[in-house]
Amino acid sequence: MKLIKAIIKPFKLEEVKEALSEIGVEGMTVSEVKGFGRQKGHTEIYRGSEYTVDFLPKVMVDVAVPDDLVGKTVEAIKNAAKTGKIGDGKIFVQPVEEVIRIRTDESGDEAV
Amino acid sequence: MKLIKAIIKPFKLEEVKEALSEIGVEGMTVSEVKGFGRQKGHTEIYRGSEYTVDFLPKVMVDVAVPDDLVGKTVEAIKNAAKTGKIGDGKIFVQPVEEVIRIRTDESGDEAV
Amino acid sequence: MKLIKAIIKPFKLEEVKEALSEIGVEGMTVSEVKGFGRQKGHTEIYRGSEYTVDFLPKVMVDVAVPDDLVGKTVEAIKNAAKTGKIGDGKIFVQPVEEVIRIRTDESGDEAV
Amino acid sequence: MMQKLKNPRLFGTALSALFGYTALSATLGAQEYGSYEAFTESEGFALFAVNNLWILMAAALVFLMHLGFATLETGLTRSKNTVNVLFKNCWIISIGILTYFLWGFNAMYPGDFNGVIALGSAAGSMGLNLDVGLMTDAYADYTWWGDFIFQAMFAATAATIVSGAVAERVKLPAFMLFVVVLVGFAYPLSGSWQWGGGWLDAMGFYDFAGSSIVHGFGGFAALACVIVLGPRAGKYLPGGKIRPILGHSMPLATIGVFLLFLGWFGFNGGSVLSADPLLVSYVFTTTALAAVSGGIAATVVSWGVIKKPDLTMVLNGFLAGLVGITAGADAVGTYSAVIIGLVAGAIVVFSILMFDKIKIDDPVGAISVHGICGIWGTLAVGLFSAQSFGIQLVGTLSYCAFAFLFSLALFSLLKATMGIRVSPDEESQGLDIGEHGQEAYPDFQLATRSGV
Amino acid sequence: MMQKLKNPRLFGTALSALFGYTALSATLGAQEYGSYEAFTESEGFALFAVNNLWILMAAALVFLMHLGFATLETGLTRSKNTVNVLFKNCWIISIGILTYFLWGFNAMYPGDFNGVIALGSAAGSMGLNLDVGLMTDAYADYTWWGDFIFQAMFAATAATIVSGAVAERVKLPAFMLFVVVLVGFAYPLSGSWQWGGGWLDAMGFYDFAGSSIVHGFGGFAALACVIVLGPRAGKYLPGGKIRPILGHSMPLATIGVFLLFLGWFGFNGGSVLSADPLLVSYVFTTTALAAVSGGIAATVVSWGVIKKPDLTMVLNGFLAGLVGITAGADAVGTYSAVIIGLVAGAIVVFSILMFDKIKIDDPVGAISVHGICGIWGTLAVGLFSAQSFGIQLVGTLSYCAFAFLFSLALFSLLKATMGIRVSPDEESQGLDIGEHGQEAYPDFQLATRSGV
Amino acid sequence: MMQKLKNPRLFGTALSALFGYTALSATLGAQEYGSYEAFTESEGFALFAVNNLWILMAAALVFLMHLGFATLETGLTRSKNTVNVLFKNCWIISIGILTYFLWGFNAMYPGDFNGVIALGSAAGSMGLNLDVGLMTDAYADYTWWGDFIFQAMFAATAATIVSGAVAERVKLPAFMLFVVVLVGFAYPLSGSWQWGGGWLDAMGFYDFAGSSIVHGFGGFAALACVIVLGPRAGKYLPGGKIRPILGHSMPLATIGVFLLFLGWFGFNGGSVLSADPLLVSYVFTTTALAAVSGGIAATVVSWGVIKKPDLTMVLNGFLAGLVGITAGADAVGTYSAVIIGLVAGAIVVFSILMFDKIKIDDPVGAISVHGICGIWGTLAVGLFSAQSFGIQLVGTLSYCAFAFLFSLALFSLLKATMGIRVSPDEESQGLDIGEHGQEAYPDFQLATRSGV
Ligand SMILES: Nc1ncnc2c1ncn2[C@@H]1O[C@H](COP(=O)(O)OP(=O)(O)O)[C@@H](O)[C@H]1O
Ligand SMILES: Nc1ncnc2c1ncn2[C@@H]1O[C@H](COP(=O)(O)OP(=O)(O)O)[C@@H](O)[C@H]1O
Ligand SMILES: Nc1ncnc2c1ncn2[C@@H]1O[C@H](COP(=O)(O)OP(=O)(O)O)[C@@H](O)[C@H]1O
Repeated sequence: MKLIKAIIKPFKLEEVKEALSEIGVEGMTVSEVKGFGRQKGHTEIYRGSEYTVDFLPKVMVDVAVPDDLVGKTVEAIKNAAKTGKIGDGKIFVQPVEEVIRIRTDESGDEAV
Repeated sequence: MKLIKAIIKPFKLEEVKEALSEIGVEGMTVSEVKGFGRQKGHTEIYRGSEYTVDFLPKVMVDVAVPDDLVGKTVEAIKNAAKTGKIGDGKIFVQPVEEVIRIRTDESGDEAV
Repeated sequence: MKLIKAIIKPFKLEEVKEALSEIGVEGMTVSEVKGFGRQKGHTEIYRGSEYTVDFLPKVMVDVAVPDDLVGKTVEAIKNAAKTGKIGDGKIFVQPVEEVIRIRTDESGDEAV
Repeated sequence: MMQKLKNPRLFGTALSALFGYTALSATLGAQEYGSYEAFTESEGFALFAVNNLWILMAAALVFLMHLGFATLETGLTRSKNTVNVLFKNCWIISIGILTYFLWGFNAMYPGDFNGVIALGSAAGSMGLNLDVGLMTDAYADYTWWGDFIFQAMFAATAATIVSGAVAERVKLPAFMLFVVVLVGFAYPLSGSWQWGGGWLDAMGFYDFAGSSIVHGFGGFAALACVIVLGPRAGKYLPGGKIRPILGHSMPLATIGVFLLFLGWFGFNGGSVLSADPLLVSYVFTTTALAAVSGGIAATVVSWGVIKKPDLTMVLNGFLAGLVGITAGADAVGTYSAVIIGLVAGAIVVFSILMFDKIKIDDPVGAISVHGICGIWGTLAVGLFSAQSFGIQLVGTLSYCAFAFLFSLALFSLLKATMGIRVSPDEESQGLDIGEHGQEAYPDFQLATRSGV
Repeated sequence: MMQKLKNPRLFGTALSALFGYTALSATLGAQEYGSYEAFTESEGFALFAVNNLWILMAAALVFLMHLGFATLETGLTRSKNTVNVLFKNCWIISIGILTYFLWGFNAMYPGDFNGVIALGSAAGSMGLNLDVGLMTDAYADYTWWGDFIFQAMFAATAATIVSGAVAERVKLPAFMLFVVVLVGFAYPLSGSWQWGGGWLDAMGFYDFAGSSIVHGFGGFAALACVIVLGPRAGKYLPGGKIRPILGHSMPLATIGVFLLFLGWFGFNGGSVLSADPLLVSYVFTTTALAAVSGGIAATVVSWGVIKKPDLTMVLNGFLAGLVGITAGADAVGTYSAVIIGLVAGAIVVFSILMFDKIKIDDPVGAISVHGICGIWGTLAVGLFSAQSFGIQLVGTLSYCAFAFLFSLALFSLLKATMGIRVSPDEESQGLDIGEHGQEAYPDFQLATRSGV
Repeated sequence: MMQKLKNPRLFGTALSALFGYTALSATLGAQEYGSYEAFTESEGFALFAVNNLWILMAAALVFLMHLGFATLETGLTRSKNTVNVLFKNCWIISIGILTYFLWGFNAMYPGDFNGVIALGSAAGSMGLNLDVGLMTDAYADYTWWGDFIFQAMFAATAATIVSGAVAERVKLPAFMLFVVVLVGFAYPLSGSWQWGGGWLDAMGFYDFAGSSIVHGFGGFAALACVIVLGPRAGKYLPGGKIRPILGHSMPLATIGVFLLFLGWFGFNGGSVLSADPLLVSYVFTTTALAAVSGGIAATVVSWGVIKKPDLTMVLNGFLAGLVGITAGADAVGTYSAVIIGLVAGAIVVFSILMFDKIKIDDPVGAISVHGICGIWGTLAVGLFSAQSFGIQLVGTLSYCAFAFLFSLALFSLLKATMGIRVSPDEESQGLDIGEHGQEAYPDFQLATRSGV
């Protein structure tokens, strides 16, 4: 079982969700985050003084998948989220030692 | 040391917090997330056009606990968060290699 | 490759960002979270009835770094985020098995 | 003219004693005009035009109070019920004006009737009754239509008061039906006891602009409904602890109160029923003095009792002062107005705390502001003017009791039949989604407040 | 006096028939005063002062409608375009008043002209024309300046209507230029056809306060602009599906509608052009009745058709009723006012659904509310009064067609030259950042609504 | 009558020269009535009723400005200080009206006094002074109470101006005390120099509705307070960089400015002190023209200088134009009004930038809008009318200097004694929690803006 964390551009979420559905991944948890990276923020003005908005809105998608699905999942996310422009984001794959479905007490691959 | 990530229904947070306190876990970090899963969203209408709210509000609780407390912690969360209805959420257990308390430089089990 | 998750006081974010820049870490993902711990919340009053705000605003910084940078990164965050007062937060170091930059398909250390 | 003037004794209290004059209107009396044109050329036409204009402006100001009520209620409830709160307020003003047009106006000002139960003219009267006399000073200091629109704006107020108290859990269709009956039937019926020249008027009761007739009525209707409905889920914890349910926008609440304060100049000032310079300017003065005194008292008391200067209490304090002065705005002295306001501002804080203690859950404090301070204001006329305290007591209790019992019966009936409360699930998810399938603030992230 | 009274036939319809009198103003006629002082001592001065005061209060109320439009448009669009929406509305009122001062007022009320194209006096007239006669009842029931400020507040309305329909994608400089020409030129030009005593007035067209002249005009200008501009990105999906784009604040939208409702008492009531007690109070009554009937109809229809009581539809319903009654507020019966409102409230729901189906993307429903219900209101005068239906049809179509064609041409020209639409990137990021470099709510976390 | 008319030279400038008439009021003079009833039957009563009604409506409009100030200040500050901002504004209006009742009104319009220091009648006068003469045209064109309520609404304005400038860091009890002394004592004292018939009036100074007496006064009081208080933490970085602190709600700020614009029709229009058709309609016209010209100038200048059309600058531009026209609204030509507005709108942008450069931290721009444009407006009367520039200069400097020095002394004293600034911790956490233990928007997630 792995946890795949993908940081993507917010307007790509819909496509990523659909790409995941297509390969049979039917659950995910999403959070709104702010990203800092090569993609630079923008400079704005308020009442004559400049300020920089350094952190850009991103969406983080957490998906737990059985080990054998990791490659396909990463691939699906990557293709759906790519625009080719700077700031497209990253995918991290992390180990998960146990997964439990709260409702049923199921654990392991059945739980996701 | 493990990091337990529990995705639960928002209104269960209070109970989960109390359940954790009871077993002596006194720290946690909580974020508001949106979940997509078997529990389906709802269809709403705005000025005559339908739209689906796919992502449902969930709360993610991150708790770091020493290895020996993992079972008890998972159990406590599971019992407190369960309603038996679809959408109760998941618990993921992840390895943590190091923990540091910023204030004191303490690390390892003492740090949580 | 490791993922360093630091939970810090919100007003320390700017300093942490600068400290990371100084050691050459140029990317990070930030989310607004609420923390529960030794630092107690505050009691407020609304129309005569008391209530407790248990969860305090914190910021979680996720930084993926190559293994060899972990020590320096943790050190940098710790120094920048410390106030010495209760509630300064924690740093967790987690393993990451793979990192992919969505835009370029690069993976591993080059991807961050 | 069948129609009696609304407040025939308006000029008959403290002020006329001081200035030694009798009613303007009294001198206008019965002369009739051959045509409206003849009237426009008569000597008194310019003055009639001023008086009528003021009644219309006052109607506009009272209309604005409905926006005030809507924003106040919105601000003091949770964001998940915002669409529902706004929707209810749209409904109330709509039904208030329409039923008053179809029935209420004629029922409330029936002229000759048995003094207790007014059945009103046939529904059609408004549209057809185009007697020239109704448009001249033979009728009043304003036209029949000016009278209608001013009174119609008042009518919806009673229901708005209830709206705030039952917010966040009441089932929409039941509430909508309740409003129709309350505004369309109960309010004009009981209103006619005094303003229609009924039994309370005959007894010598005095309620200038409606501390009892409007506010006490609304407040005690609200109390009955809250008793039948029960508190919001999660408000009163086992063990007697109270978990406050926070209003979601203090700016909206404050906008609401300032608009209500403004509108009250029309509510009270318009109740002079003419633009009489002395009376209207005097009523503006007492109204403003009582309002700010209420605010100041609530500031001091909440700071002293709750230990923090609570904005929502100050806002309620303004309203308490305004409700308090409503019964006697033209009849008490300016220093009395200050005292009435100060007492009202103190009362309202303690009343809100008390109702919370006995588990009467009123999100906006409507019962305290309108009900309790409505009684206070009515009695204050007995204390600060020549008016009989005993009669004031009888009058205010009559209105409060009638509103309470009527609402208790009606709301219990609705409970037994169609149901008055949304499901616990819907209540926790919010009525916006449940009743309307809509979100009030879709762009903003909302915090789940279960501790977070 | 060269200047014709705005609504010379104001007293010439149903009401005067019922009451058998002719115009007040008619009797004032031509007598002149030696000096303003002489006038202030004349017998009619008090009445003149009342009339003038009402026109000024009405101007203030119409001014408030601009805040109503601004908050309604803000509430029904996304938070990322809020600064832009507010900025546009600031611009519109500014340009509206200034161009009307420099040119529009004289162009619109030109007295003797060929009846079709009014070129107005030289720009300077307002500042210089201090003829005493213009300040007395030899001019009208109010001063020249009272006339100006009331009409100037009206003028900007047409552009405000367009603003809502093109929101969230229109390029700021192009829109600003469009407003200048529309308000500064096209509106006074076509307005003079009727209110300036031009060809439509000569034909016997009747449009009391502007269902066609203001609202139809604005609504069809909006339609043309939306056609040229296209829908917002993401609104109409391939396959015919509509993805609604949610307005971000229901309280702001509701505040907007209540303020518009309030302001309409000035819009219609002020269009009586005097404080005539009968007419103004009557117009208040019909205006309020139509508004609430519109709200009730929209409630019922949206509940029936969409299956949920949709707050935004109810809000549009109020406005629909108000637009509907605007043409005949002084000329139709009170029951007719109710019917006009009910029909308008039903029409507006179906019209909004219909425009969405044909992919005319109008975020606030301006085309339906002002355009479609403007036509309905104008025709209703033909149905519910002695007015000719045919002439009403000709009149309303003239205004709508002129506004549509003029805007189509002008907006196409702007499209071809400076560009009228922001880039897709800017549209997705929001116009606040793109056009203004500003955020409307920097402290609040915004949800990215791509599904979340 | 002891009481002098507020603006005795009101009719003595440009306009009367053009129209060749002298003051209405002058002709009313000294005749007394036996009773109020006798007065109501006198010939001039209808006109008196109109005039009085307008003063009351104007008072209501000025009241609404307090809501405008409250929402503007709320919108331009951070969400964590919202409850505090709203609370301060509730306090200001309360104390403003109450102290004016107890002392200020009699102190400011003292009739015979030495011209510099007015001590006013005993506190009780308002409640007791029920001389019939005070209710008739022997007093003024309105009743004593009409006079009181209109002036009382003005009084609180000065303190409201300060409120905006010291927002987000001032300690609540100290500010509350400051308000009591400023509104209760310093404002009526200096006000009487001109409006009470004191030394500046005797010298021939002209300030129609208070560019100096109200706005200059408030602006320079604000400047003194900001100097004593210091800037908000984090605003001015080491190295001379300015880090803007963003206002949290542009809709609230815009609502505030529109309400202020509306209220100004009462502020300036009511300062005619009668409903004189010519003057009031003229003042409406110049007021509106200056306001929109200020908005247009600020649009152009901010676009040119800052490179983006900045909404907050446009909003300040409207207010700048309004403050600018306040001194001469009845005395300058319409084109002059446009120029006064344009200049004010340009000045305000540069002034705001300049104050930021010299580290005077004024969250809402109050010093620039009211202080600097107040001076400009007062001087403009010297430029655009027959008024002496030198005397205008003396007058405006007297008010600004007095307000500055008085506030400097008082606020320094408060600093030395009870403390005027919240702790750095409280400032960073927000005054809502610190001073009130309350949250303004508990349901919404707030972004920590330290970069995020
Ligand atoms: N080292 C890192 N650790 C965590 N998140 C990162 C890291 N580097 C980048 N990110 C996240 O990825 C997003 C995109 O990165 P960026 O460098 O801007 O562009 P790109 O993905 O095209 O290289 C950032 O906004 C940030 O959220
Ligand atoms: N594969 C997954 N990876 C990450 N989060 C998941 C996954 N599947 C479900 N979740 C989270 O768990 C929540 C509940 O899942 P759901 O399938 O709706 O019901 P249940 O937990 O009862 O099976 C989802 O809303 C989502 O936040
Ligand atoms: N066991 C834990 N697991 C996850 N997060 C924790 C844990 N303990 C503390 N935290 C986080 O760290 C923050 C600071 O912890 P706290 O105990 O208040 O102070 P300190 O860090 O000084 O010990 C908390 O607000 C919470 O967000």
